[in-house]
Formats: sequence, C-alpha cells, structure tokens
Amino acid sequence: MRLDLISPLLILLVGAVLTLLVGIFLPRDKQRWNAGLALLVLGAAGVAALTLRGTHALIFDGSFVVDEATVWTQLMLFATAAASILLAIPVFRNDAREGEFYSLLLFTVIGTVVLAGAADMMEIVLGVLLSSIGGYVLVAYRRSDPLALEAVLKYYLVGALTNMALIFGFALLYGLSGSTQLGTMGEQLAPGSTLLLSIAVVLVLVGIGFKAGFVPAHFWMPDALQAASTPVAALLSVAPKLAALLALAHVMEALPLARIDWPLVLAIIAAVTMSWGNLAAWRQENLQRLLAYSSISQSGYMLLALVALPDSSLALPALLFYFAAYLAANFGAFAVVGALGKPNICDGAGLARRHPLLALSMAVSLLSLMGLPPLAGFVGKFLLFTVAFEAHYEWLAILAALNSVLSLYYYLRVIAPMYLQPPAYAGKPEPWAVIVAAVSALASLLLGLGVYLFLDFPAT
Amino acid sequence: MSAYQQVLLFALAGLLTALVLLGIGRYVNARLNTEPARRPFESGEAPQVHAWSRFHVRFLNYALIFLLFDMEMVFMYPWAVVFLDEGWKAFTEMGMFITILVLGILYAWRERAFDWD
Amino acid sequence: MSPVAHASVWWAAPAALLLVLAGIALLAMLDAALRARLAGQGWQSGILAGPLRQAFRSIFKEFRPTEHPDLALWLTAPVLLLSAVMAALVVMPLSPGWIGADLRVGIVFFTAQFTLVAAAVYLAGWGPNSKYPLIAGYRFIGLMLAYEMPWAITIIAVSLPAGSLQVGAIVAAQSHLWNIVLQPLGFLLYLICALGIAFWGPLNVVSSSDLAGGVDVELSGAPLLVWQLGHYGLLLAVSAFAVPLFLGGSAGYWLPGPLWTVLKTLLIATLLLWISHRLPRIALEQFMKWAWILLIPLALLNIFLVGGILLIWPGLRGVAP
Amino acid sequence: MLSLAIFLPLLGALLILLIPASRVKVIRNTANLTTSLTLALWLTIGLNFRLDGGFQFVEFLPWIKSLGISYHLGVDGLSLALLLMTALLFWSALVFSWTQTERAKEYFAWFLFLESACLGVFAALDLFLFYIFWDLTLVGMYFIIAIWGHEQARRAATWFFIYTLVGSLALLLAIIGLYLNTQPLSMDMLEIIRQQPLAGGWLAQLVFLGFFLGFAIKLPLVPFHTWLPLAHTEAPAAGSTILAAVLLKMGGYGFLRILLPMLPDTFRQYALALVLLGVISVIYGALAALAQTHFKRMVAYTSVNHMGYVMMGIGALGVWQGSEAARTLAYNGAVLQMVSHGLITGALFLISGMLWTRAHSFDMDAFGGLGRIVPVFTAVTGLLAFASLGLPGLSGFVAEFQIFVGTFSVYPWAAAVALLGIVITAALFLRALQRLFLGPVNAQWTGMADLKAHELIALAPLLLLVILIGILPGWLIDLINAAMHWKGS
Amino acid sequence: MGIEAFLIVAAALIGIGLYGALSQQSIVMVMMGLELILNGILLSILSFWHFVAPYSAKGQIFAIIGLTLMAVEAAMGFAILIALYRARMVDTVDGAKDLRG
Repeated sequence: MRLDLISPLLILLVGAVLTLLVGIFLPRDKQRWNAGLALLVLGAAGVAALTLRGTHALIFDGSFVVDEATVWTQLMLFATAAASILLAIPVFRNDAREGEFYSLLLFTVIGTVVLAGAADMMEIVLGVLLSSIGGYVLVAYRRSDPLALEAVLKYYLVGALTNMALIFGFALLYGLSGSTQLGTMGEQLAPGSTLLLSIAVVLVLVGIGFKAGFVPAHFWMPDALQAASTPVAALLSVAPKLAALLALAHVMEALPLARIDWPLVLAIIAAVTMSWGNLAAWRQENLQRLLAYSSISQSGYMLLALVALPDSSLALPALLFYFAAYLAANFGAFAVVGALGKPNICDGAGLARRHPLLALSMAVSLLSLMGLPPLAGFVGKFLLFTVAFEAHYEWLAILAALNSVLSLYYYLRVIAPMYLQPPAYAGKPEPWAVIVAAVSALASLLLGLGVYLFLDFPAT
Repeated sequence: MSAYQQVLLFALAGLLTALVLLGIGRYVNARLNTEPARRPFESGEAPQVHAWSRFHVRFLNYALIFLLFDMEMVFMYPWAVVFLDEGWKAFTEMGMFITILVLGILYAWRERAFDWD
Repeated sequence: MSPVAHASVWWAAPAALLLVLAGIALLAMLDAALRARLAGQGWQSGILAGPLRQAFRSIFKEFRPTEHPDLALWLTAPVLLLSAVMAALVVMPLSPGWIGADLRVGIVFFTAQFTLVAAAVYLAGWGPNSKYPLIAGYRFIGLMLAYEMPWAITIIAVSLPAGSLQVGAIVAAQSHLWNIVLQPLGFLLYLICALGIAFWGPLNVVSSSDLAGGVDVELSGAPLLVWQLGHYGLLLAVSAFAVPLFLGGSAGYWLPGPLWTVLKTLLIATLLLWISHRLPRIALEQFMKWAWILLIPLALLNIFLVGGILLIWPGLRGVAP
Repeated sequence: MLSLAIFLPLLGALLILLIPASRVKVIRNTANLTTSLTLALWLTIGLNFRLDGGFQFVEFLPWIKSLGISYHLGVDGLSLALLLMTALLFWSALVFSWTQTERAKEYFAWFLFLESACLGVFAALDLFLFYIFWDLTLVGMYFIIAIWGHEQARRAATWFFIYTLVGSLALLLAIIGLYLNTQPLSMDMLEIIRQQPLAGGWLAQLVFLGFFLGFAIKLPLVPFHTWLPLAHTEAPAAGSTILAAVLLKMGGYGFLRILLPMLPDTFRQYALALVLLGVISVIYGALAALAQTHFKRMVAYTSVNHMGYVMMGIGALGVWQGSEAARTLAYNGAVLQMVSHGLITGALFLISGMLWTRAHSFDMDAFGGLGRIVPVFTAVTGLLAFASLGLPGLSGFVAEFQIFVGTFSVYPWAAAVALLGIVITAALFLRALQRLFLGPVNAQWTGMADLKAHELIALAPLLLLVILIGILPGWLIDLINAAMHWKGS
Repeated sequence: MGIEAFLIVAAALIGIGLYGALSQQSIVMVMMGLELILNGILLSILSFWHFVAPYSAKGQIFAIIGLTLMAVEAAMGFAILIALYRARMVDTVDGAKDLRG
C-alpha cells in the first residue's frame, strides 16, 4: 500500500478534521484563523499533489487512479477551494458557525478528489456522496434563510434521486460483469443484453450528470446557486463538475465501444445541455442564477471532449485545459458577484466607472467563458472544437459554436450595463473578492497566452 | 432443515403463541365496543387533532445522529472478524475512523444537539 | 469458514418456546417477589402465584379498543415483540451443540432483532391513536437510538478474541478466559445498555408512570398479556445472552452444561431486576444525553482496550495466533 | 519590427490606462503620439519593402509546438497596402477625435487596442494568430459603438457583435476543419497553401462555406449585410470610419489571403456564385443608398455597393479563366478598391461626424445651401463624393475600372450589370450634394462653423492620397502586385 | 431459488419506492420512497454477488457502501427537514416554491 500516492487526500482529511477541532475550541472572535488553516492545508495538499506528477498508478485494489489527469484535476480542485475560501472570509466573518465552514468545505473537496480519481464504482458512489453531503450543508449554511433552505431541499431531492439512479446503474453494470472495478467491468461485460447495458449507462449518466450539472439532472443548479452564498455557489459550480466529468471519462472509457455507442449518447446530452443552459440564461436577472445556467451550458461544452475520447489523443488534455479555463473564468465572474454582494444584473450598472478593475475582471471572465480570443476560454473551445472534428462530430462542434453566439447575448447583458450605464453601485467591495477577481481574470488572460505550458504533458 | 429454516421456526413459535393467546382472549370475551370504553385514557378530553399528525421534530435530531453512528457499527462487524489477522493495521485504521466519529460526537455535543430544548 | 451448526430436529423450536415461557414465568415471579420484598412485605404464598393469576385473569378480560385505532398495527405490536424475542434466542446456546442455529453472523442477528423490538414498541404507541402511548413510543425510539449503539459496540468487542461473529466460536474462545475478566468494562456497559434495550427499571420509558402507563395504558385483555410476556421475554433474552458473551457459556464444574447456562442466566436476570427496583427513575433526556456522551465513548474505549490487549498479549486470544 | 509596429498601439493603450482620467489633454496627446509613431513605423516598413521579395519582415516563434501553432508574422504587398491604410486611418480618426472629452481615457484606449488588433489581422501568417486578432477587433468595436454611439448604440453594438461573431465562429470551425487535414499539423498559412490539404470532398465544401460565411459577413455581401447599416449609423464618427475603412477590408483580405489560395479548386466551383453575389451587392447597395435621406446610412449603403465590386473582382479572379493579364487586373482592382474605399469612405464618415458635431442631425432634408456657409466643408465633401462615385482622376475610378476590365473578360454580363451600379451611385451622390449644399439656405444653419484645423489635418492626407492614386496609381499597383500568393504557388 | 426471484423482489421494491418518492407530498414519505428504492438496489446487488460473482467480496462491500449511502443521505434529509421545519413550519415538497425561473 503506497500511502504517498494518496498523500494529498490524507493531508486534506487530517486538515479537515483539524479544522473542525480548531473550529470547536477556538473562541468566536478568533475563528477566522480557520480560513488560514484551511488555506494552509490546501497548499500542503497541492504541494503533495505536485510531487505526484508523472506517476501513473492504479492503487487500492484498482479503485483509485493517480495519473497526470487526476493530479492536474486535484490541483485545480485545490485552487477552486482556496479561491472560494478567500471569497468566504468576508461573507462568513462573525457567522455563528464560521470555523466549521472551512472544515466542511475541505470535506466537500475531499469528496471531489475521491470522485476525480475514482476507478471503481464504489469509489465513484462514495465521491459523489461525500461531495454532495458537504454541498447540501454549504448551500444552506445560513439556516435562517428560507430561500437557501428551499434550494437545498430541491438540491437534496434531486441529489437523492439521482444518487439512486447512479448506484442502480452501477448495480446493473456489476450484475452484467461481476466486477465493480471499471477496467475489469469493461472487459468482463456479459455478451448480449444491450438493452440492459443501455439502461445502466443512462442511469449512470443521470447520476453523474447531477454532479456535473448536465441535462437531465441539472435542475438543482439554478436554485442552489442562486440561493447559496457566493463562495459556495462558486465552489459548487466548479469543483463537482470537474471531478464528475473526469469520473465520467473513466467510466466511459471502460465501456467497450463495440457494445454501446456511448460517444453518440454523450453527444446528444452535450447538445441538449449547452442549448438548454444558454437559452435559459437569456432571461435571468439574478447574476448567480445566470451564472448557474451558464455553468450548465459549460458542462455541455466539456462533454465535447468526452465525446472525442476514443478518437482523439488530444481529448483529455483539451478537457483538462478547459477545466482550467473554466475555473479561472468562473471564479472571476463569481468574485465580482461576491464583491457586489449577490446582485442582479442592474446592480452592476456603471461599475466600470466606480471600480474599473472589477468591471474589467467581469468582462474578461465572461468573454473567456464565451470563448473570445486570446483568453483561456477561447483556447479551450478551440481545443474542444478540434477534438470534436477529429472524432467526426462536426455537427456538435457547429452546434457548440452557435451556442457560443447564444451565450454572447446574455454575457453582454451583464457586461454592457457595467460600461454603458450611470453608476448604481455605491458600496465598497471586499478586498479579498477584488483580489480573487483580478487574479482570476489575469489567469484567464495568461492561460490563453501561455497555453503551450499546459499542452506539454503527454496525453494519458 | 437449514439453519435459517430453524430461525423461521423459532420466530413462528413466538408468533403462534401470541396469536393463540390473542385468539383465546377473543374467543372467551365479547369485544367491548360501547362508547365510554372507546374513549382514550383521560376521558373527557377528546382529541382535537389526530395524534398521528403530530410532528416530533425533536426526535429527528437523535435519529439523525444515530443514523450516522449506526453506520460505524456496520463497518465494525467485518472489522472485528479480521481484526486478529490484520493486527495493528486494523487497529490503526479503525482508530482513525473512530477518532473522526468521536470528534463528530464532540461537535454535536458542543452544538447542543443532545440537549432537550 | 466453519459450516453453520444448527439443530436439525423439528422439535427444537417448541422446546425452546416452552423453556422461554417457563423462564418468563420464573422472571415474573422473581419480579413480584423482589417488589414485595423491597416494599417491606413478608414472604407470602400469594406473591409467587400472583403473576400467574394475573395472566390467567387477563385472558378472560375483554380487549377495550380506543377511538379510531389502527387496530391491525396495534395488535401486531405484542405479536411482533414476542416473536422477535424468540427469533433472537435462536442463536442462544444452552451448551455447545444445544443451539437453534449457530449462524455465522450470530451476534449481528441477535442485535438486529432489537430493531424489531423498537418497531414493536413504536407500533404499540402508534396503534391506539392516543397521546401518552404515542409519546412513549417516540421516547423509546429515542432511548433505543442512544443505547443500541454502545450495546452493539460492546458486543462487537466481545467478538474480538474469537475473531468471529458466531456465538459458538465466541463461547469456545472463552475456554481459558471468560470475557467478563478480559473486559469487565464491557460487561458493565452491556448490563446498563441491556436495561435500556429491554426497557426495564430506571430506563423503562415505555410503560412508565409519568405517562400514565405509557403504551400499556390502552392495552388490555389478551393483548396486554402477550405484551407483558414479550417484555419479560426481552429481559430473559438480554440476560441469557450475557452468558455466552461474557460468562463462558455453559462452562462450569459438576453440573451439566445447560443447567449452568440456566443458572447464570437467572443470576444475571436477578441482578437486573434487583437494579430495576433499587434505582430511581431519572428524566429521560438525561439518560439519552449521557448515553451519547458517556456510554458511546466508553464503549469505544472498551473496544480499543480489548483490541490493544489482544494485540499486546496474543496469549489471551481465544484462537491460535 | 512587425511586432513592435503591431503592439505599439496596445502599449500606448496600457500607458493611457495609467494616466488619471481627468488629464484629458495628456491622454489625447499620448494617443495621437502613439498613432503617429505607429504610422511612421509602418511607413518605414513600407519604404524598406522590396517589391520582389515575397513575404518580408517575417517573425517566427513556435507557440504551441504539438499543435503546429506558431507566432508567425510577415507582410507582402497585399497586406502592406492594407496595413499602411489602416495605420493612416487610425491616425486620422484620432486626430479627428481631438476634441473628444466624454470618457476620453477609455475612448482612446479602446481605439488603440482596436488598432493593434486590426494591424495584427493583416500581418498574421498563422491562422490561429489571425483568428485571435480577428476576434479582438470585435471586442474593440463593440465597446466603441456601445459607449460612444448614438441613440440606439447598445442595440446596434450587440447586434454587430453577435452577427459578426457568427461569422467568426464559422471561420473558426473552417480553420479547424482545414487545419486537421494538414500533415503534419500546421496552422501556418504558407504551409497550408503549400500542402493544399483539402483538395476536394464534402469537408472542403463545408470548410469553404465556413470561411465564406466568416468573410462575407465581414465584407459584407448582400444577404449578410444587415448588421452594417445599423452599426455604421449608430457608431461614433471615428468608429464608423474605422469600421468602414478597416474592418470591412478584413473580409476582402480573408478571401484573398486564405480562401483563394488555400481552397482554389473549391473556390472555382463557387466563383460564379460569388460574382453573382458581388453584382447583387453592387446593385442592392446602390439602390438602398439611393433611398436614404440619412446621410450616414447612405454612406453605409454605398459601402455595400463598393465592397460588391471587390467581391466581383475576387470572384472573377477565382474562376481561373481568361488571360493572365485580366486576372492581374481583377486582382489589382479588388485590392485597390479596398484601399481606395478605405480612404474615401473613411473620409466620408469623418465628414459625417463633422456634420454631427455641428448640427446633431444626419437628415439631409434638414439641410440646404450649406455651400455658401461652409465652403471648405463643401469642397471636401464634393471631392470625396466624386471620388466615391468613380470620377476619373480619383482613386475610385482607377480601382473600379480595373475590376470591370478584369471581370469583363470572364463574365461580360456581370460587368455590364455592375456598371448600372456606378450610374446609380453617381445619381445618389449628386442628389446628396444637392440636398446638402445647394438650394436655398436654411436659416437654422447660418452660424455653422467651417472645418477646423484638426479636422482638416485629419482629412488632408486622405484627400491627397485619393487624388494621388487617381493620377499616379502605378506605385501602389506595383506594391500590390508584389503579393503573388493568390496564384496558389 | 434462482436469481430471478430475488431480482423480482428487488424490482418490486424499486418500483414501489419510485412510486412513493414521486407521488408523495410529505418529505418524510418521499425519503421513505427513496429508502425503498435503495433497499431494492441493495437486494439486487447482493443477489448479483451471490449468483454472478461470489468469488470476490466486492458485491458485499458494494452493498455496505450502499447502506452507508442510504444512512448518510437519510440523515441529511432529516437535517434539511428539521431546518426547513424550524424556519418555515413546512414539511411538504409543495410548500417550498419561491425559487423560480
């Protein structure tokens, strides 16, 4: 048993428990130290993950993968968590449960890390569960907020039902193959019974779709992200998505193409998801809700890489790069939203005059989400389109391009008032939020320009 | 006869005894169905609301914590079987597991989850 | 894995039933005697016969249902209780080989039956559509939640030296050292929790007087009789099971094994009854709170103590290291 | 050298961002200095350009090696002509904006940003790089229209952005489709032209369609032109100038630089259709312009008309029939028309801006007799109108003449029909001049001021070039001819 | 008894549970439906283990993990229910409908 291969996970676990302990015993006015502690833990886990670069191993009885893709995803998950902690510091300052927030956040991240590295059905179920449980609590962290409670109820009900679908789908796959380990499962799949296999795959897709936020299990996302506090919404729109998509890649890769044309299934889901998200975002006024729908459509784009997985060696690097691009852009946007204090679109009016940096960050982030060069989102989309072409899913790439146009409309609805209208916002933004916004926007820019750094690593 | 059939027989023995006793009671007595006797205890205070619709949210608190700790037992049974074979490794693993759970109790205690509010 | 041993004769169950009914009767008399003794009454012949007379009388009393009861579920309660007790005792050995079925998951099966007990009590509370029984039912769920865990953890600790969940194996593992010596703390916890699980004495929140009798209040006639049989049966079950778990099963000098088991069972039962009558009733919430923050940690401590001892002195293991 | 010349405006923009917004003068001077320096830099490049040298001032830097993407810049005659025009037009536009005070800091910063993007489009020799610059122009233009435009600016800007983004993304998909068929993978334009990766097949058709859509929307060709009148009308004068003079040229440049040499066979299949669309644009643009009373919208529609000629010329070239000389004529004409249109229409939009600053109206019926009040203004407008309608001796004539001759040898009917466009254009310009400057004096405008110094300075080089090219086009044609790549090496 | 018998029971449990989860208003009842579904799934997993792959303990572990999932999820549901009830005095699904769009 090589514990060093899961050292990031162990560090996180110990750190999360430690954070909880400190949260229990620290006096109220000193609880914000916990944020620092959590950041430290994430940093340590990140360093541990960095040392794992270049390894390729299947550990714990074939249930956990450590390779370039999972290590990179882990690093991104840590970055996500760190950014949302920074955003959370002002939000939860003097909250009655300030200290435990960070612990809970770390537990959620553990869930996503488990999910991202899962190579066994049980591991996936555990990862989904662990990250969901944390997510539920985080969404309704302010228990007195009825909106948050309602959102978490919907989140929970959808989550519980889709978790059932996931575990049922896995149960069927287990019954068909006699193995829960994904690789073995694919090899041992019983001949015949394509119908049963299809049902199983669809159920698994529904289950993982809940985490990744693609149709048909996306319903919770707008509600939960609207009602949650901004840092939580930012976290939930990124971390589970990345982990779930990587897990989905692991599952799908294990399924033999000869038995089921899963790229086509994914392509259809991708098409529906991106269009649905984009169209629904058109009429939103609440910024977090708008970003939630945008996040749904982004899942659709990311699925392009999964569709191309069997045909393109670039697919996985493309997916990972898009992860990074999405992470930077989404956090940029959410940080601005946080700085404005959970606003509607109209609250951002004239922001360019009051806080040019914030407005610029928002513009850069949203345009990166849209895929405008030279930002990271563009390179990401370029790679996605390329792999879709390579897999001969031209129609999907064209649809994705059209969707980008659709998305431009509502992104402009956010950006335009910031630059065109007289100032409406008179508050003073939290410095942490401004820093996160600026750093994210800068990352969007630099990632796009420095793309070659990322594409260096060998395709796994 | 398999072991579980024997289990079934035992349960049936209990069941039949109870049913026979109930049956005798039913046979020797006419069921009393007159109005005053049907009143619940503390007659005079006829229930306004059906007792079943009561919502006892306080108990859910305990149910919640129980559910979580009950799972710990589920993992402990197999652990107990292999404990002697695995030795200190099993000891440490369960130690970590339990430590985290005990911290959970600690947390719940601090949150006053066990106080009857 | 060893094959599952079991009595392959059809009359095992009826025989066990008779034994259990006899035990219940004995306990009821013991209970009445102790109550009379502690109340300062002298020995009278009527005391011992009292319970029997009462039982006999109960059967000829009419059953008095309440308004709009959930009759089916209500009457299920006593039936379920009694059969759960019987089912639990299937894994109880009188002596090696004298066992209903020595399941490989014996102790799991035993503890699992107490979930049915919880269900039965709750049904008894739910059925009559009356306030006090319902509250009593809820209370018991709360109590059960608090006490089942330390209880089960204690029982798991008992299985550690044997490395098996099979009752027969656990008994065999005590051939040179009884568990009561190895884990006295566990024994103590077992007894405390057993009182809670079987709702006796200070932990009887089910038919307690502060709820005007709790679930018993609306029961009458034959159902009440069956219910009380079940209640004594519970006490018998938890007492009896302490024997293979802690007291080396049927091990003993001079006397035949089954007799030893019976004697040890009666000893434990008497102890429990005596405690029941001696200790005052305390508020339920106090019990629950202390169960959570004291009994569970103690139970965990116990299991680690036992585990540590077994690892440090392999000689204490019941099986060859 | 090229990088510096491209990114100098961007540096200027960053510099401006550091200056406090209240120091309008400093900002304005910085901006103008930047465009002047840029122009000077490009002139230097132009003077050092050797007419026989193919691509020059090449800069090559591997960027994403595994994907065959590089940072590759270079100029030939085609791009140099457009680059020089771009640098000049930006210089003029900013000189014209001398009096800009409303949100001046952002204004100048966005313009300089836009200039870098535009220059990059014409100098990029890597499709990836090309696309990046291409899309950046959209952002710059969007903000310029949206912030400093007229009443319906926001709608116009959004419409412009979304419409042209459709074209951009079609372009991107086409690039990917083309690129994936290269072996080894390469985004390098010259490499792709050498490889000719898509010689036929349905994918070639699809890729052609993508490129065509991207360029046709930009150009704009008639069914895809609907974004243009609104955007031009609502944009601020300097913005319209850049939009008409520079951004439209990107479409024509794309046809010549990418579509023609990279997919010559497919291009030939569709050449007739392109010529037809060109002719339709010519006629439609002219007729639509004729119907306008709004001065700016009229000029906008003449752009459609003029770019129709360009398309006609390129189509005639791509059909690959007729003599070498005729093809050269068509090619020269098309490029010359792009440059000439940039100068003339750019200047006309500046004029419209001057009209707006004076009268806050574009309605030609509201004016009259201005000739007597503002003689210099009248003279300049008149000259530009004549240049636009193709009067001999001015640049428009030289360009259109060559296109006609080049097209005539391939599709005589097309040239004949397109001549009709010239007639209508002449009519509409004469009518516009008459409405604005002749007739009874409208008392409302008696106090109108004539051209100011900075306005004259902004216009002067454009006018001079219009005349110079009209009289002595040879040097420019030589320069244009230095680009041999349309022949599909 | 073959695997079919177990799977039929499992399917029945899942079906009943699904009906319960989708048709009930009370959140507690919905959760009960979910529990029934999971019980059916667990039964099917265990029967798969017994009949398809008895050579490895994975099926058993899978079932235990499923059980844990059930417990944790139920606990979470109770927690949400308590919070919701305290904040709104509502315990039905339809009672919560402020978030729209």
